[in-house]
Amino acid sequence: MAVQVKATLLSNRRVGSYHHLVLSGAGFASGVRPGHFAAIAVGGDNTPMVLRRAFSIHRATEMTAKGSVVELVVSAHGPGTQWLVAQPVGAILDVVAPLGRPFALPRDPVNCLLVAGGYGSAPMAYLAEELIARGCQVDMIFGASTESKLFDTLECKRLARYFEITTDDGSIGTKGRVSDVMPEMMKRAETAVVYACGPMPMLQAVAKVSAQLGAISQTAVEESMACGIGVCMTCVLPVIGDDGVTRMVRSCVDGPVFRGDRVRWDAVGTVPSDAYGAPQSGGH
Amino acid sequence: MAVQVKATLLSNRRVGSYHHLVLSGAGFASGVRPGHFAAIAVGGDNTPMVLRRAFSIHRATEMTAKGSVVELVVSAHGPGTQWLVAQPVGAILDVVAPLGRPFALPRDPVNCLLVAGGYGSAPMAYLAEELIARGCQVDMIFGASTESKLFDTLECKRLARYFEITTDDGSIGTKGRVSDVMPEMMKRAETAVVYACGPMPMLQAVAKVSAQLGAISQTAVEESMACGIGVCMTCVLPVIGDDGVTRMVRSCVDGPVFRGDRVRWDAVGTVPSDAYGAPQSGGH
Amino acid sequence: MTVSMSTSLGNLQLRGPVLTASGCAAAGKELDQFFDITEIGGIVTKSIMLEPRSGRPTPRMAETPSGMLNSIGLQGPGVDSFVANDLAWLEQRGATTIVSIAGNNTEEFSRVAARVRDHSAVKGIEVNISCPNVSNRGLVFACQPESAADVVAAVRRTVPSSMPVIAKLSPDVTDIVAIAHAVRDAGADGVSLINTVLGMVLDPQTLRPKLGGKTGGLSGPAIRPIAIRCVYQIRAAMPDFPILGMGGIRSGLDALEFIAAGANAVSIGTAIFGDPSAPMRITRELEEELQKRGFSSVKEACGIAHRVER
Amino acid sequence: MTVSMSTSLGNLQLRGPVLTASGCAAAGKELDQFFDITEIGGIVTKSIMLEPRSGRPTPRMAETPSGMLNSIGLQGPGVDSFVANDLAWLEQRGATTIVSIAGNNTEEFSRVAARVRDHSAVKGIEVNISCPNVSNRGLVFACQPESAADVVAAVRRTVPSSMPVIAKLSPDVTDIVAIAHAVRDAGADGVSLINTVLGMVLDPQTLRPKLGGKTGGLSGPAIRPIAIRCVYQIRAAMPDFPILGMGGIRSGLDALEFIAAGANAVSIGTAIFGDPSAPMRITRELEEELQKRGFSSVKEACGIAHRVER
Ligand SMILES: Cc1cc2nc3c(=O)[nH]c(=O)nc-3n(C[C@H](O)[C@H](O)[C@H](O)COP(=O)(O)OP(=O)(O)OC[C@H]3O[C@@H](n4cnc5c(N)ncnc54)[C@H](O)[C@@H]3O)c2cc1C
Ligand SMILES: Cc1cc2nc3c(=O)[nH]c(=O)nc-3n(C[C@H](O)[C@H](O)[C@H](O)COP(=O)(O)OP(=O)(O)OC[C@H]3O[C@@H](n4cnc5c(N)ncnc54)[C@H](O)[C@@H]3O)c2cc1C
Ligand SMILES: Cc1cc2nc3c(=O)[nH]c(=O)nc-3n(C[C@H](O)[C@H](O)[C@H](O)COP(=O)(O)O)c2cc1C
Ligand SMILES: Cc1cc2nc3c(=O)[nH]c(=O)nc-3n(C[C@H](O)[C@H](O)[C@H](O)COP(=O)(O)O)c2cc1C
Ligand code: FES
Ligand code: FES
Repeated sequence: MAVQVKATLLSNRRVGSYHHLVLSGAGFASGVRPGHFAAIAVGGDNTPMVLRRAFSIHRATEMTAKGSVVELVVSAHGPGTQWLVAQPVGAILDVVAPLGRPFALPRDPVNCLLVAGGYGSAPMAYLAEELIARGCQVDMIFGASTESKLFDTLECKRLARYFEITTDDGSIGTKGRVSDVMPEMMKRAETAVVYACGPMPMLQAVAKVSAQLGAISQTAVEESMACGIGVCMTCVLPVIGDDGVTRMVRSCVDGPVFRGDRVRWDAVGTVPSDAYGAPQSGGH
Repeated sequence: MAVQVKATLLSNRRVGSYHHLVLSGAGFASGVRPGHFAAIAVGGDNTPMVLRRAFSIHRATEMTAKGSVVELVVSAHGPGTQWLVAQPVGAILDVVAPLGRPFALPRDPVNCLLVAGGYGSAPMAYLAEELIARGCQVDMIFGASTESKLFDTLECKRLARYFEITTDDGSIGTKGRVSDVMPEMMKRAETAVVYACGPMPMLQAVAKVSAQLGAISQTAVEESMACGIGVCMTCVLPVIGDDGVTRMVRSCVDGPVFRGDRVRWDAVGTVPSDAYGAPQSGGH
Repeated sequence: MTVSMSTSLGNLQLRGPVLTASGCAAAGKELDQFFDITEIGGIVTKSIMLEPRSGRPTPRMAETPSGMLNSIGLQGPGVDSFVANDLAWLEQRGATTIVSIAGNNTEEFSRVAARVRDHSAVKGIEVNISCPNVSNRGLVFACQPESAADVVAAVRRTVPSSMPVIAKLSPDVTDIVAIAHAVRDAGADGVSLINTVLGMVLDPQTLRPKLGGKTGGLSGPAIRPIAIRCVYQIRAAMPDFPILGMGGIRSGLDALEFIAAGANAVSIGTAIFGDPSAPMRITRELEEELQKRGFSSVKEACGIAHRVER
Repeated sequence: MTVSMSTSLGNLQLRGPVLTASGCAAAGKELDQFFDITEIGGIVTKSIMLEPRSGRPTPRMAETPSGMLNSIGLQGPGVDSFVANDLAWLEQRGATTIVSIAGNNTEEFSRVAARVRDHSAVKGIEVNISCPNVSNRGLVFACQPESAADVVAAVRRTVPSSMPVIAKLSPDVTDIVAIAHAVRDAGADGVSLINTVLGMVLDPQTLRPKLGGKTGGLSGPAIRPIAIRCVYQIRAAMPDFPILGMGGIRSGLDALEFIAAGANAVSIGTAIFGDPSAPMRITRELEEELQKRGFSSVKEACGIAHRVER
C-alpha cells in the first residue's frame, strides 16, 4: 500500500549524468520491493506543473517507524526533473511510494540476467541482492548512449558474476546495444530469467532476444503517467492476459513490470483491433 | 527611457516587515528620479506568473556604464513578492526601469511635506534630498498599520525638519491616520506642496486635506498593472486634464504621480459618465 | 463556531460539498489508500458505458502550463463489470456514489442508466454528454441543445424520479446557458460544470499532435477562469438550478470561489493526480476559508457573488 | 544554413513571421524602446473604433494560473486621433502595420475601415469581431456565422481588394470551422486565431467578480492548447487559408508549434507584458528552432503537423 509523505532530502549528489537523491520520511520504505517506483510532486508551491514525476526506487531502507529512507536516481530531463535535482539538502518533498508491481522473483535458484538501459540500472543492485539471497546466479548487462549515462556500475560489477557494458558511442565497453551482446551472454550464463529496465525500444529488443533464447523476461516499462496510482487510465499499454486476451492495462498499478512475452510491443502506442473493448467499426 | 536588464541581486536584507533589495545592472539607474518605478519578472523560468511586479525605486546610483545600482523596498504580499524576497544574493533578475513619470519638483524653494503610507516611504529619502538640494524645507509624516511597517524612519528623520509618525494601532507615534495629523503639521510648517505615496484611500485623504489647506499635492498612485510600459490599458484611472476633461489615463506612463486635485478619487474603479469616450447609452 | 458542511444537489443530500470528478478517481478504491473516501461529499465514478471499451491510443496525456490534456477516450470495463465489481465495492465501503454514464447514442445512455438505477449504492447519475475524447464532434451531445436534451430526457424516463440526474456540460459551446435550459427542460435535476476544454499540443520533436487521439481535453487550474465564468453564467440565469462545479480546483479557496459563483458542490479532478489526498485536504481548507469569513454553512456562501451587497 | 524567415498572409508579404497581438503593443511606440519594431514581422495595433472610447471600469486585469484575464473594453482615442498620431508615427517609423478595427455594428466597422484604407502605412486590416469585453454577448460578432460574415463583407466592400482583410475569431463557439468558412465566403483573406477565452475570477476578499467588467478575456500560456487546436482544425478544414496564430506564445518553440499546426505567421500578446522584448526574442528563438530541425524556411514548416510522414 502506498503512502503519501513529506520527505526530507538528506543528500543530493551528482553521479555521472544523474543525481542520486536520498530521502527520509515516514513509512514510505515499508514493503518496497525492487521494481517499485515513487511519484514526487515537483515545482514547489506555485508551479505550472500539475503532475507528479515517477522514479524507480533505487534502494529503500526501513529504520524506525519515522525514519525510513528511499533512494532515487534522477536524470534531469525536462523542467520537473531539473527542479528536482536543483533541490537543496533539507528540502521537503511530497512523495507517494511505493507504487506499482515489483519484479517477480523466481521461486527456484535460477540464472538471472539483469539488463539495464541508462538510469534503468537504478533498481538493479537492489534486485541483484534479492536474487542472490535466493541463491540465484546474477549476471548483468548495462547499456547507455555514453559512459556518463551509466549508473551504479561499480556496485553492480561487484554483485554480478558476468558483467558487460555497451555504449552507443563506444566510450566504454562494447560499442552497440545491450541486445547485441545478450545472446552470447545468455548462452554463456545459461540464463533462465531476464530482468530489464530501460527505454521502451530496449525492452522490446530484450523481450525478443529472451524469448528467442527460451528465457522468461520481466520488463519494467516506462509509460507517461498522469496519476501513478491507477485512477486516470493514461499509462496503458496492450498486454496479453492469462486468458490470451489483449487488454489495455495500466502500467502504474498492473505494471510497471510485465512479462516481456505478454507485452504487445509492436502495438504499444496503438489499440490493437483485437484488444478487449477495441472499437469495432468507425471507432470511438 | 526604460531599459530591460539582467540585474544581479547584491543584497537582500529584512527591514521590519519589508525586504530591502539592492540590484546591480547596466544602465537602469540612468535618468532615475524620485517617483520612478521598476518592474521585475517573478517566479523564474518555469512559472505560472505571467506578469511583472512594480516597485517604487528607493534609490538609484549610476556608477559606471555597467555598474549602476537600483534599490527597492518589497513587502511580501502574494506569490510574486514572496518569490522575490526569497531570492538569494547573486540571483539574476529581469528588471525594466526606470518607468513612469516621477514627482514634479518645485521651481522655487518652497516648504514641502512628504507623506508616506507603509512602503510608500520607499522613495521619500531620495525625494527629500532632491528637494533640499533645491533649497526646499522638507517635513514628513509617515503612517502605517503598525511599527514594523514603517520603513526608513531613521534616515528620513535626519533629513526632515518636522517628522511625525502615525500608526493604526498606536504602536509608535500618534494613533491614527496621516491625514489626522496633516492639518496641524501643514499649518505649523506652512506647507506649499505635499508629496504622497501609499495606498489609494490614504492618497485620497491627503489630496483632500492638501486642497483644503491650499497646498498643491503630488500623489503616486498604485493601480494594478499588467505591462507597466503603457501598452495594455489596464492601469487607468479618471484624471482631469488641463482642458478640464476627465480621461481614463494610464498610471504607468502618465503616472504613477498625478496632481492630487486632478485625480477623480471618488470615481476610481469606475468610468465617470462625463469621462472622454464614456458609454453614452446602453454601454459598451 | 463550526461550519455546517452539508449541502445538496437537488434532492441529493451530501455530507460535504467536495466530491471527486469523473475520470479522476476511478471508482474510489485507489484513493481510499490516502484518505477515508466516506468522509468526503461523494465519489463520482469514471464515466461508464454499456460495453467494455479500450479507449484511445497512447500517449494519452500531455502536461500543459498549469494544466494537462487527456485523451483517455472513456476506457472502461462496461457496465456489467462495473456493477459487479466497482459498485459492489462502493456499496460495501459505504461511500456516497454518483455514477457517471456515457453512451454512443441515446439508447445506450438509457440502457446504462437502467443497469445502475436500482443499485442501492447509487445516489445520483451524472450524464456525461460532454466528453471531448470521441472520434466525432457530433458525439459531444452537449454541443447542441437538441441532442443534449434528447439524451437527458431518455435517462430521465429510465430512472425513478427520486434519482437525481445531473447533466455534465461542455464549455466548448457558443451559449452554455441555452444548453443548461435545454437539459433542465428535458428533466435534469442539475448540471455539472465543466467538462474539459478541447485542446491540442504538438510534440516538439516530431511536430505532430502529441496525443494518440490528436485532440484532448484541457483540465487543471489553467481552465479555472472559464469554469468560474460558466458557473456564474448559469447561476445568474437559473437562480435555483443545482450546480456541481469543477475545473482546476486545487485548494479550499478555489472551491470557495466556485461556491460563491453559484456551485452547490464541487468536484476535484486533475488536482488528485498531483495530490491523491486533495479531496480531503480541500474539504478541510474550505471549512477554514468559510470559518475565517464568518459563514456558518456552505449553503450561506452559495451564490454570494451574485448578491448585491454582502 | 540560414533560414528564410519571410512569410505571407494572403497577399501581405511579411519580413518575418512574428507580429505583435492587437491590444498588447498599443501602436508600437512603447515597444520601440526595447527593440527595433521594424525588425519584426509587423505591428498589429490595438483595435480602434470610430469614436473615442473610455473602456470598462477597473480593475481591468487579474493574473490567473499561467495566464491573465483582461477587461479593457477597447479603450481608445477613436479613429481620427489614431490616424493623426499613431498611424503617422508608424509610417514615419517604417513599421509594417496591420490595423485592427472594431465597431458596435457593421456600419461602424465599415466607417473605421474607410478611414484607414488609404493610409500608406496600412498593409492589412484585422477585423476584431471577437472581443469578449463588451456589455452584450450579441456584440461578439464572431459567435455566429451570419453576424461574422456581415461584418467581414462590409469591410471587404469598403477596402480595395488589394488590402488584406483578416477576421479575428473567438474560440468561444461550438464550431469555429463554420465561422471560418463564413468569413472566407464573405471575402476575408485569412483568419486570426484566437482572441481571448471568456472567463471570470472572484476576488478572494469580497467573493465578488474581481474585474470591473465582471467577465474578462483569458490569455497567456494557459490557453495555448486551445489556440493550437483551433489553428489545427482550421488548417485541416481549409488547407490554403491564411492563418495568423496567437494564444499563449512565449518562446520560439511555442511559435513553431503554431506554425507546424498551420499558422502562416504568429502574434505575441500577453508574453509582451512579462518581457517587452518578446517579439524580437521569439523571432530569434524561432529561427534557431527551425535551423536545428533543418528547415530552410518558415514556409517549409507551415502546417507540417498535418503531413502524414515527414
Ligand atoms: C515507472 C517509471 C519509472 C521511472 N524511473 C525513472 C528513474 O528512475 N529515473 C529517472 O530519471 N526517470 C525515471 N522515469 C522517467 C521520469 O518520470 C521522467 O523523466 C520525468 O517524468 C520527466 O519529467 P520532466 O518534467 O523532467 O520532463 P517533461 O518532459 O517536461 O515532462 C512532461 C510530462 O511528461 C511526463 N514524462 C516525460 N518523460 C517521461 C518519461 N520518460 N516517462 C514517463 N513520463 C514522462 C512527465 O511525468 C510529465 O508529466 C520513470 C518513469 C516511469 C513511468
Ligand atoms: C507604481 C507601483 C509601485 C509600487 N511600489 C511598491 C513598493 O515599493 N514596494 C512594494 O512592496 N510594493 C509596491 N507596489 C505593489 C506591488 O507591485 C504589489 O504588491 C505586487 O505586484 C504584488 O504581487 P504579488 O505576486 O505578491 O501579489 P498578487 O496579489 O498575487 O499579485 C497578483 C497580480 O496583481 C497585481 N497586484 C497585486 N497587488 C498589487 C498592488 N498593490 N499594486 C499593483 N498591482 C498589484 C500583481 O502585480 C499581479 O499582477 C507598487 C505597485 C505599483 C503599481
Ligand atoms: C484524465 C481525465 C479523465 C477524465 N474522464 C472523464 C470521464 O470519464 N467523464 C467525465 O464526465 N469527465 C471526465 N473528465 C473531466 C473531469 O471530470 C473534469 O470535468 C475536468 O477535468 C475539469 O476538472 P479538473 O480541472 O479539476 O480536472 C476527465 C478528466 C481527466 C483529466
Ligand atoms: C490586455 C489585452 C488587450 C487586448 N486587446 C485586444 C484588442 O483590442 N483587439 C483584439 O483583437 N485582441 C485583443 N486582445 C487579444 C490578443 O490580441 C490575443 O488574441 C490574445 O490575448 C491571445 O494571445 P496571447 O495569449 O498571446 O495574449 C487583448 C489581449 C489582452 C491580454
Ligand atoms: S497513471 Fe493514472 S492510471 Fe496509471
Ligand atoms: S500597465 Fe499596461 S498600460 Fe499601464
